[in-house]
Amino acid sequence: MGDVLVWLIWFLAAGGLLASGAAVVSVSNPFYSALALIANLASLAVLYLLLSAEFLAAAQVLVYAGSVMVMFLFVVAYLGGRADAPWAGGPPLLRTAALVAAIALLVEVVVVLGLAWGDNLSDPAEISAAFGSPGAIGELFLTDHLLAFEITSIVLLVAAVGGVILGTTPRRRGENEHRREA
Amino acid sequence: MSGPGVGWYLILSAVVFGTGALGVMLRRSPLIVLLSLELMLNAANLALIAFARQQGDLDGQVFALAVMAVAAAEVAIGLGLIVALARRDLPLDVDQASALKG
Amino acid sequence: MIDTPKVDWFALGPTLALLGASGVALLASVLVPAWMRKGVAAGLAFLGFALAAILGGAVFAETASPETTIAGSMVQDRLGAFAQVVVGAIGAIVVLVSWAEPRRSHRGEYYALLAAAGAGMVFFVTASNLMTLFLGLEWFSLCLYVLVAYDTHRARSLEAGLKYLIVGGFGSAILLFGSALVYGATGELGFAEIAAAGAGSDPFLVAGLAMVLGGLAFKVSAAPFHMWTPDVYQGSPSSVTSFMSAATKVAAMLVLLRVLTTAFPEEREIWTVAVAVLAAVSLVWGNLAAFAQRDVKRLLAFSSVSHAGFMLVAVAAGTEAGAEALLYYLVPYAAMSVGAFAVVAARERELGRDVSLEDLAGLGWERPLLGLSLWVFMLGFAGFPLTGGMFGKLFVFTAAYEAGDWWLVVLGVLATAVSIAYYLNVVRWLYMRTGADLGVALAGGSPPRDAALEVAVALTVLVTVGSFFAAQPILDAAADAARSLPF
Amino acid sequence: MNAAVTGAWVCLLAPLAGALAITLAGERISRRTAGWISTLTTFVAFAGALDAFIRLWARNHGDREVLSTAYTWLAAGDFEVGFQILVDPLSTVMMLVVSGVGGLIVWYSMGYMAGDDEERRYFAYMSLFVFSMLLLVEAGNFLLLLVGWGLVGLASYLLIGFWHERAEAVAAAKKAFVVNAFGDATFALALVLLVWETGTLEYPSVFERVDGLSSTIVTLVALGLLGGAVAKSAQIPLHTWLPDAMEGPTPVSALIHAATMVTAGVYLLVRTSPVFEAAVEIQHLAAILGAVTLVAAGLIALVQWDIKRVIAYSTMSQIGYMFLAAGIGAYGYAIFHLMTHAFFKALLFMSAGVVIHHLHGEQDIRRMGGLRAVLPRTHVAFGVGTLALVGIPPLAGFWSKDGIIASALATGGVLGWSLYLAALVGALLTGMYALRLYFAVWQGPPRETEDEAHTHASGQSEGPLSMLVPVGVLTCLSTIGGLLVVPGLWKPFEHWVEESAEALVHPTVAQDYATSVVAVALGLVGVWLARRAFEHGRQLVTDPTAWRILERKLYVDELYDAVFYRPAAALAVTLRQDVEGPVVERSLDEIGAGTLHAGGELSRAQSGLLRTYAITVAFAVSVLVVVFVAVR
Repeated sequence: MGDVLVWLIWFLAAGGLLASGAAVVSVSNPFYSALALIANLASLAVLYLLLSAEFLAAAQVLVYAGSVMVMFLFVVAYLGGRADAPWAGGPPLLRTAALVAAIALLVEVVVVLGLAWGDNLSDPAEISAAFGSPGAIGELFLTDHLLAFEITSIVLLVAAVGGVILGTTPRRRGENEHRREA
Repeated sequence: MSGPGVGWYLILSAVVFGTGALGVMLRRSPLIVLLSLELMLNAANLALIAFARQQGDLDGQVFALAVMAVAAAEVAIGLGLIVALARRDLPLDVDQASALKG
Repeated sequence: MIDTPKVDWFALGPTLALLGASGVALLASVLVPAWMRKGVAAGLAFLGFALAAILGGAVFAETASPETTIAGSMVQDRLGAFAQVVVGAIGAIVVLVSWAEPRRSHRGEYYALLAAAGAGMVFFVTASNLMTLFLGLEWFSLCLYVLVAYDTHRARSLEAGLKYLIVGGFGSAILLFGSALVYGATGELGFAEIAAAGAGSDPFLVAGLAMVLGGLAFKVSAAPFHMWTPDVYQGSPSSVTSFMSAATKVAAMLVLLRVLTTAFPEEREIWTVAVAVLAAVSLVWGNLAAFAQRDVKRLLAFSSVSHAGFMLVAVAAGTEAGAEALLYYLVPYAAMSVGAFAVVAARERELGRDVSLEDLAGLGWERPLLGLSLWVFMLGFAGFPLTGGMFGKLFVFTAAYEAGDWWLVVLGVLATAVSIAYYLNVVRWLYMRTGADLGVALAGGSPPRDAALEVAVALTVLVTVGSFFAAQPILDAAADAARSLPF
Repeated sequence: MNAAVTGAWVCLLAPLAGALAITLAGERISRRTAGWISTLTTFVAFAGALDAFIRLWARNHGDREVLSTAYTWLAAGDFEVGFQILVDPLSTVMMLVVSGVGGLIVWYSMGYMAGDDEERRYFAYMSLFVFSMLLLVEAGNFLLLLVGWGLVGLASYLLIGFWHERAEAVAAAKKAFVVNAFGDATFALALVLLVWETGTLEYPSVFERVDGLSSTIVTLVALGLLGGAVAKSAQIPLHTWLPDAMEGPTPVSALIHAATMVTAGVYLLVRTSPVFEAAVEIQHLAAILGAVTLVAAGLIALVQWDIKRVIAYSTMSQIGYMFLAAGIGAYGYAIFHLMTHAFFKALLFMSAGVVIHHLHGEQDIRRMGGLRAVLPRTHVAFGVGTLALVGIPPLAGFWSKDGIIASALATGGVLGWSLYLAALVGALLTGMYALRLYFAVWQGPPRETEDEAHTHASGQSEGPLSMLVPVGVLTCLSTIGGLLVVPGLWKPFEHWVEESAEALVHPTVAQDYATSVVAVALGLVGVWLARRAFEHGRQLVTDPTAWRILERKLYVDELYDAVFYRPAAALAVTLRQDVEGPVVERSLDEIGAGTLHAGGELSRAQSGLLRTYAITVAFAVSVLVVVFVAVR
């Protein structure tokens, strides 16, 4: 019975994930696209829960969907109408090529999955209740992945500085454009 | 583990990765391209977490958490760049950013 | 009580030096009076890079055999230390090149970011699991995205930044997905553990390997993953280009070598062939496309693609001799690359616009040092003797011949012969005066002599020529470093 | 340091110092100073070479090979590479020729190039070239040989394209470059193979180990070396660049395309003779190529109208003789002819330069004529050069060329006889084309261009002292330079070179003199034919009645004309238009065009559209994944 419920939730989350993913790349307004990504992140969080990654699910919702995407929405709002760009366009060949390349990547991964389906995907490991809890993750961050943890913080810091530098350049339109524009 | 096996999650992950890649290759708005990149990173995260579950090994989850931070960092810089483009009154359209070529 | 791992401060030394320099420079560029911000930040960045190189040298001297530290997330070995010395030296020279670059704003922060990017690279080369690999990669890449777009008043700089960010993000995502697949196949993140897991020809593992290879090939700008290279090299501020073309290539190439040999020794037959094909494509594409270029920075960009090809020939050998050849190759290549872009940067500052081949006319007579240096660099790129470029190619070909890749040797020699034509074309322009020469008007008169840049160029010439005459010590160091890898 | 070597080092480094000084000084020195720096450093090099030669001379026979290592870069096991030069009889001869003739030509350029906007660049290139050439001939190991080889190509490329505002000059430089790049590539591959198989780079140890190699390897190595030599020396089939290279300034042609660079191939054949002796078929191939070239180039020279092109084809033909000699193992004569040829061919080029200078750049011999009265001194010089080229005793060319032909006779067998015949035909052709040129330029009444040039007073227009003195010196050398080898009397030169490369054939004195008689006779027949043709042409135009009377008397002439001159000329035209044009040139041009085209296409692929870049990456990764999964 529990299985059925899990499957049901899985299907709902998967449906949400795929639909919102498709929406992200297909809607024409970046604002809706960003909203779709928030929905996508939320669906992912549900799947994370099913995969016993409670802490990640929480982080996904709080940090990612909650803060990062809000920042994104702010920028889209700030840009206003300027944020709109043509949907795809360009030579039809380009669109076809994009589609083919994306499908090729997808099919390959699926084929690889099919090849591996029998052997190592069948029996997931037994896990303890603490698997994926904040405590367990935190402990790993202080032991095995201490360095990765520190670097993550550095990356964030660098990004903050970089974002500020790029975002705060004084507005000097066209003045002393010192290079030939083609 | 009750419910769907890891393979099902991986199929989802592959589809989302493909969708994101398609977005990067197809869309012209840098904002949406940026969001598509996020999609790709999250697909990889789903794969990492699914594998972590299957292996019973938390490393994958830790990796996924780090990736989240990186994704946020990429967004921050991408947005900064887009704002800078907008301030210079340059078109927010990757197809029009093609002065550099040949 | 959590048992935190012992932190090996010594092994982290080069990274910390640069990180510290970067942090202090960042603070300085906000806190110290405006007029001295640039000086203080540049000085700090220079010191940071120099210190990183020195500490890298110390690590090299102290580390006889490789050992992983900090819970296996990084490795302390001579391979990494070698790269740290090279990257540190490149960075210090690039600081000199950057000094007189006209910049509108954030003059101090530029050096902070440069140092941060350097810190990312010197860490990246010591990464020993997929997570630190990815994080290190993103660390320096994010810094470079910002640096490429740094001249926000130039549309081209922004365009280059946008392209690099998006295509780079795409490449990183592929690398990440590949890492996830490798993790799925083995349940391990550490390179050595992945190899030890013995997953053999698991489909996840090989698919993941392909994606990791693709992601790294992107960073070393091997064809056909190179298409961002010319655009980004042309659009970025020239000092940043010189840094990227040298330091990124060194770091990414070494990590590519490290990952392939330490994590995927069992798949050697597959990746040697794949890398050989990438090398061949890079040689052909890079050299042919370079022919059609008028813009000097683009020409150099395609030349850097073809050099990625030569380096990959060494990697494709999959032997210790190949690794040695690659390490040696990187030294003169890095020097020539930094130097060549520095000379272009100098001309660019004089003219106030992108430098085409015609714009080089007469440079050899007006600025003899720069002209002679560019001449040396072009000859070095072409593998002419009296520059380290020649031994680099010789070692690479020897390693490939030993490994049985004789077709790559033939292709490489042919590519070299062809490449001489466009390199010499640059030299030809340097020393000629044409009627069009008069059209090369200086923007606001000749700028003052740029001593920092000239010192930088002189240093790179010294290394370019020095690596020919003092080939033995470099080769010994390269051999020591190559021994850290399990062949 | 060994005393004999000091001079050699000075010889090598002086021109380098000159080149660096001019380059680094930039615009701080006057053009004239740049010229003097270049000239004097080259003469210092000559002094060094002379010093080395004399000291080597003073040593005992058999002890005249000094290897001097300034610095070792690489030492892994018994594999050592360093900056090392070899001073032995062969290299001292080459040093003397290169620095001596080179110095004269550089000096001559000071007059010739005076007033050119870019004299500094010119002299920097010249010094660089002299340095490279000296490095090539002094190199003590294969690596340095390659260094010199590459640098020589570079410097010649820069010099041919010196007048960069002329599209033909740039095209010619490119062509020279492309053809030479092919040779350089085979040369480099041969070296890699050789180093790989013998594990060493030094000449003596490589030659010792050549015998131990498999015949396939030796053949491949020899073939690669021959490829380099053929391209550098403009032998068939890689000869097409040389005539075009005449777009460069005339002193450049004198230096590079007569005296030094084009003979580098001959030097290589002699220097690496042990390799070729181990691969005899390839050595013979060199001789055959030489023979074919000497005849074909001689024929083509008959129908050229450009004064410098005639001389260029003549150069090809003469180098054909040297290849022939080196190919049958007559090393001493190959080098001897190399030296005498350097004298008289440089002399011809420089006299031609005086003519061109005098006529303000006119190079077409149809617009020349009757210059004897205006340029009397140059006329003498040119005449001496022409006769030396034809091989009239006792001028320089006689002794060296006849030695080669006699060696072919001494070789015997089908090969020897064919080569002998080819060489004799070449002697005939030489007489014809050389004198045709001489008559067209110097004899007869002045042509229209003469009027413009006539504003100069007679004699004065022969150029400044810096041009006249070198021409004079070379005239003397072309006259007496051949006396170093007089068969039956003494052969110091041949013995000197033999210490470096033991000759495989030794013609007897009888063979020598018999050959001399035949060759000189044929040369004279050629001269006579040319003179007849020239006079015949004159009379035909001036007095039809007299011509008709003379026609009968000269019935033999007509016959000769029909039997020799016309078919030869027709064949020459055919060779030039139908064979050389479409087959050789076009295919090379097509390769070049194809390369450029491919470059352009790739450049178009670089559309600037970001999305295409992402698509390319995605496709490439897909392919990688498919391949990896498929072959795992």
